[in-house]
Amino acid sequence: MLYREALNKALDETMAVDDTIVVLGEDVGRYGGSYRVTEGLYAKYGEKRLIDTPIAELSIVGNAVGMAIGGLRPVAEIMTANFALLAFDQIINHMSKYHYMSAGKITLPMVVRFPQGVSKQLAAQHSESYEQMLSAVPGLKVLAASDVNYAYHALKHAVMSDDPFVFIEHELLYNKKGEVDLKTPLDPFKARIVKEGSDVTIVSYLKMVDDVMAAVPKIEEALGCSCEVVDLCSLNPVDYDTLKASIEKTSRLVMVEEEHKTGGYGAQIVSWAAEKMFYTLDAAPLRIAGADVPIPYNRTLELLSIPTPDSIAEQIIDWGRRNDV
Amino acid sequence: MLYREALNKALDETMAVDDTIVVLGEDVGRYGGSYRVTEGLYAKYGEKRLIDTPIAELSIVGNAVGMAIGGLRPVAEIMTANFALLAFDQIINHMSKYHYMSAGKITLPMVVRFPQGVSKQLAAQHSESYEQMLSAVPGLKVLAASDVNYAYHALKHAVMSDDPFVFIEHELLYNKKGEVDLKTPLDPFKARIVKEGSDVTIVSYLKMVDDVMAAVPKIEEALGCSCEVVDLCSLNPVDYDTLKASIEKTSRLVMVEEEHKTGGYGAQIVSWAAEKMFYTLDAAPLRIAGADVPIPYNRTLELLSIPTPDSIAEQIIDWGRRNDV
Amino acid sequence: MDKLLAETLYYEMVRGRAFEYAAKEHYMQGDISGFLHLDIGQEALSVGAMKAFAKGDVFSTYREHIMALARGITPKAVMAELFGKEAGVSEGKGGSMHLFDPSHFFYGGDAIVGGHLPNAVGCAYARKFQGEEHGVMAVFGDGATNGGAFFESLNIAAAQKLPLLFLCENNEYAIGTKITRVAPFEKQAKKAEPYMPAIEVDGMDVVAVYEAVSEAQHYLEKGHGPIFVEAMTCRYEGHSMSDPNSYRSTQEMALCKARDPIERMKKVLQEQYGMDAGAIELLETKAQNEIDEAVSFAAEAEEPAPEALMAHVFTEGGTHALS
Amino acid sequence: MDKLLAETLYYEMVRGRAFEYAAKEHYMQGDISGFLHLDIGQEALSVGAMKAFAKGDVFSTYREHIMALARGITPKAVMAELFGKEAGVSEGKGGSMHLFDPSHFFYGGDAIVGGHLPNAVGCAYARKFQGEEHGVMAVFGDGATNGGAFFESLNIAAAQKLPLLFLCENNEYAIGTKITRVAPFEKQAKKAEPYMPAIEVDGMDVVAVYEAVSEAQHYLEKGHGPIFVEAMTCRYEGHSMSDPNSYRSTQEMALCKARDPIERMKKVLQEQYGMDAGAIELLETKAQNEIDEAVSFAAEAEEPAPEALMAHVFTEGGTHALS
Ligand SMILES: Cc1ncc(C[n+]2csc(CCOP(=O)(O)OP(=O)(O)O)c2C)c(N)n1
Ligand SMILES: Cc1ncc(C[n+]2csc(CCOP(=O)(O)OP(=O)(O)O)c2C)c(N)n1
Ligand SMILES: [Mg+2]
Ligand SMILES: [Mg+2]
Repeated sequence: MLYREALNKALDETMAVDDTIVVLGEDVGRYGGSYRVTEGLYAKYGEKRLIDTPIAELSIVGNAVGMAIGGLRPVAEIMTANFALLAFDQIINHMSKYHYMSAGKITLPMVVRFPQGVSKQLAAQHSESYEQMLSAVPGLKVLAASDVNYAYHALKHAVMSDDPFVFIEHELLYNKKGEVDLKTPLDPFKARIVKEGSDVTIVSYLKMVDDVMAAVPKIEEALGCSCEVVDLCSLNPVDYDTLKASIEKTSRLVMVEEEHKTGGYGAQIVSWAAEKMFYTLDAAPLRIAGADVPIPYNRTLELLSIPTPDSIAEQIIDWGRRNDV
Repeated sequence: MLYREALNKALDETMAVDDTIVVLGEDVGRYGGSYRVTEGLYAKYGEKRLIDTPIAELSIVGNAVGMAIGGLRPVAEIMTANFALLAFDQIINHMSKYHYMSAGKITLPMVVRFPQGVSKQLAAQHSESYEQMLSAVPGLKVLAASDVNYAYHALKHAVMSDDPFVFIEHELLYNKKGEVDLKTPLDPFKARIVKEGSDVTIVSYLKMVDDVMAAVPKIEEALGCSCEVVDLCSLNPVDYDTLKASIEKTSRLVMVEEEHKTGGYGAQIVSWAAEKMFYTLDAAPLRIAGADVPIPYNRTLELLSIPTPDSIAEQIIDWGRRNDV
Repeated sequence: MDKLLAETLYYEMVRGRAFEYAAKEHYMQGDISGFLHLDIGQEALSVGAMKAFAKGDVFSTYREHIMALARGITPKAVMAELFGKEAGVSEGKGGSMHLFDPSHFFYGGDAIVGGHLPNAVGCAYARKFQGEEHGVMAVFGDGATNGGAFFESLNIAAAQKLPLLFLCENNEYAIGTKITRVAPFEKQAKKAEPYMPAIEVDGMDVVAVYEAVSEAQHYLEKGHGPIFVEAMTCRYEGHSMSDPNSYRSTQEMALCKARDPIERMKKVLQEQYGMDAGAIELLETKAQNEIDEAVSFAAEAEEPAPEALMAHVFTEGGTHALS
Repeated sequence: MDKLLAETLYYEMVRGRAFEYAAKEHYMQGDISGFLHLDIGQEALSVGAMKAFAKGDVFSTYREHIMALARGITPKAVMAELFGKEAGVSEGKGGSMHLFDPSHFFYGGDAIVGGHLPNAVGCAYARKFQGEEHGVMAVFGDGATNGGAFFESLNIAAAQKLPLLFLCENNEYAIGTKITRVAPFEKQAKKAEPYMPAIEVDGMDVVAVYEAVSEAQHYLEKGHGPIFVEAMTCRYEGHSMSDPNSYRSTQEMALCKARDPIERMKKVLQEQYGMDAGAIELLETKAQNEIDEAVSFAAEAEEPAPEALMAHVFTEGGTHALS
């Protein structure tokens, strides 16, 4: 099954059993979604439940908040992360705060989903990542789906939860293949050990997990070490227990993310480790992230602006050599 | 002079010599600004240069971008940080990117100013801090004014610069008193050593600088140590040289910020230190920040949600005892 | 309008004003803090609209105390909220600007100008979806009619024919900025013209407001889509307790107060419903007593426990079981 | 309209279409990537508007290649940009969606739907401030007329009487969503009614567009404030290269193509200006040659150096000296 099909299946299965679930967004209905995540659902559930909205992101999220207040369970799609900026007032001032400000009287069972990240030459206004901003907002749960099985289970959880979720996808993952394990329940807030290892903990999420995995053989060979690769999965709350256990085993931490390095999400993880695991760490942690520039259109420059399997391997090998890994 | 008067003076002096400088925002003109920062300027420069806008933050920043394209030097005021969320599309997708996307053909000499932070019982939709989000955006320079002299010089610099600036003020600082030193030039990108010390580097910015200073005597007495207090001043770019020199001297780092801890700005500083100064640090760094909750109205809860001089002292003393400071 | 209703409208206005004066007093005494926006002068609008729209859902702004009361939330629960107490309608977490009570179909209490309008649109969608006919009312000021959220809401409500009443409280000012300085005309209903019908009403006349909003609700119930009501009104105080109100002349204020909604309705009670001064005074005393009790209650009520800080960030458990 | 102008309009349309077909071809060959939005079918609008508004500033969208050309930016500079080359108008950093050239008063090239409208308003403010009379034109699609940025811009431009021409390219679709499904009416000029006069024009007729935009610019020059022009048009291709265009029937497409702006203008040249087939063909060949040269140029041009990555985040120095 493809990643986008897993997302589709999660929506379909939840919508089938709970008819208060509605999906709204630009081209999510008749068109089937610009990345085809909602394909087929319009035919099945009709236009009352698959709502094609105008290009008005503030309203997409704002309406979803109101629908949730009114007793529905909305799933809002924003076509691309950059456009979510138009809805930041609704996401941050409303969606994340109404439950708290009303002392629990208002409950917002809702999800805002969007793809983000550098795809291929979509340039600065279509290539960004905002998990660092949204994970810093109390009152939101933020999940990032790096693989097919997680995408299915985590989206289902988010849709079924009574809390407001931000569900982050990546433009380059929609056609990723994988299995969905229907039998094994999955806790969406638990980090995933993608590969076990004993010498270095490499933490990542979303698309970078694959890039890290692609880099690992080279790293292990060059450094003669064994890498443990952890996919955070839930960006807020963070499964610090799993991170702690891994770092206790390896004593070394590398954080890899696609975002611009300054102020990027990984700073939170590295600073947590510095604060809480300082005496366990045997080496300075390493943060690999995107350059502090808007994403350029030209392909060569674009690839220079974000981590790639090659640059990840190179930086970790260099760091490993300098830090006796 | 009061902090707000220093800001006023900076605007007044630059406007007097460059008549392409315009100020726009809600109630900035006739009313004189809701925190009186623009008081008197309307009478002096008229309604063409002191523009009272409708309540439309997206347009306030978006219009400023267009004014800058058209050859003016706009200074946009957003009444409170939370409302800036409505302008995040313009700040991030436009203001920060046009210079880069146009390969330098478009230049945006502009400033967006706003007060932020917890004041007194303004509740969740009027009490937040967004430096962590905005400092993570390449293409923006982000300054945070903690004192009167800096406020004056830094705002003047920002207004005179050809780059886009975010200039952050704090609601509780407007009536702070201080001297403006007109003779000594000030580099707004240089961190300020507020107090020299030898054993612990306490890094902070904006209003927390004062709270840290209020806590220091208690800390020094309890731990028998000497604290160096650094005010970052420029949140992006960061003056890492000054931080490095201080940490090399003290070997210990404490970061204090008002924002929610998860994903807060200070994570960037602590993670930088972990990455670059790991072998210099003698103790696990400490991050003191706000609770991960929307800001509650009730005063007791509100004060529990952010660092205070007492809680800063308490946490640093506790940390110091556990870490042999 | 029957006498009971007329009396109720009067009573609610008087009680509302008494509430506001009490809040003002206790703000000055330091019992209440933050931004306090008083509704004095605008009682006809708040009361008339709420009473007429009793069956539907309401989304409002930070200037909502009197609406919350007229909606049925007790003065005790509202005053305790202003005092930041646990017995407050939002348990002291929201304060003056964030009164919420779904049991009275009252959803704020939003302090982002225009921010609640998309929420009201979404709720109207939900009501239409559920076949619920009473619809939703969104209350907002003239200042909100310049923001993107307002316009998007007009357009979406019209495109989807949602049962949504847009109630514009046009008091001509957004803090210190007169509406005509930032919008090209005085009456903001003009902005709704392309999308829906509008009713204009004197916002200082509680009977007129009641009737206009009732008429608008009937329109919603017929399923024709949204409707706009604009009421010209006037706030007597500054924008909030921190606004010196220096941008309006004494003359302007006097003209405004000459239209006082309470005095006007008092006359109606006397002249049209034959109530004597004693009967009216009885109502006034009752209202004042209710507010006095609310203040005592609020003053004596408990502070929230420190543990309240971490409560309500999320729901307990948080996961909804699929049937 | 004199013959030279008529010929120019025809030439620009033909050259524009040739450019778009070349871009399409090279997208399929992998020389161009990202989102590529073709303007085929809409040439009359892009060319007519740009030629008529030659003296003012223009803010446009991601579907702007032909506008950039009609504005005077060379096909080489535009094609090289699409190829991501250093010789591109944005040095390969912007790509198809971000063509900027202040020396031609052309500012994008914005890929946030409606995002450039507040920028155009600000620029119009600057022009009025400077006493510059030609004004500013903002070009946007029907889809942009549902977003907050659009409405705020109408209101502000009207309140401040700014010299701003709102040019709505109504091709009836925003990607796959027909405008009438998300707005309550078909013609979006209706949204501007409360704020400014509007001119409706056939967007498939280059002469009509030219005349309407000229008339609108004269209006701006008189200082009356903003004006709205709506042109009904039709794009022949999918929204971008990744859109299969499956939401429009063959019949709908045929009706649309029957109004082809180039064929129509060819007829005008022949019938009204007496040009013969040979002369017209000469223009066409010249246009095609220009595009072929642009492609060769773009293909052979240099990639930006890796150092370009870090350039232009900020200005050099960045500080403006006060006089
Ligand atoms: C988005 C946003 N911008 C600015 C403010 C600050 N502010 C609070 S109330 C107000 C004026 C609102 O005027 P209006 O809508 O007419 O309502 P009124 O206060 O007159 O009832 C402003 C500017 C805000 N709360 N939200
Ligand atoms: C704010 C925002 N939301 C969504 C998109 C994705 N998107 C790009 S173009 C488009 C359709 C725009 O339609 P219209 O304005 O009619 O212009 P057209 O493409 O028809 O020329 C959409 C939804 C975007 N770029 N920006
Ligand atoms: Mg008002
Ligand atoms: Mg369109």
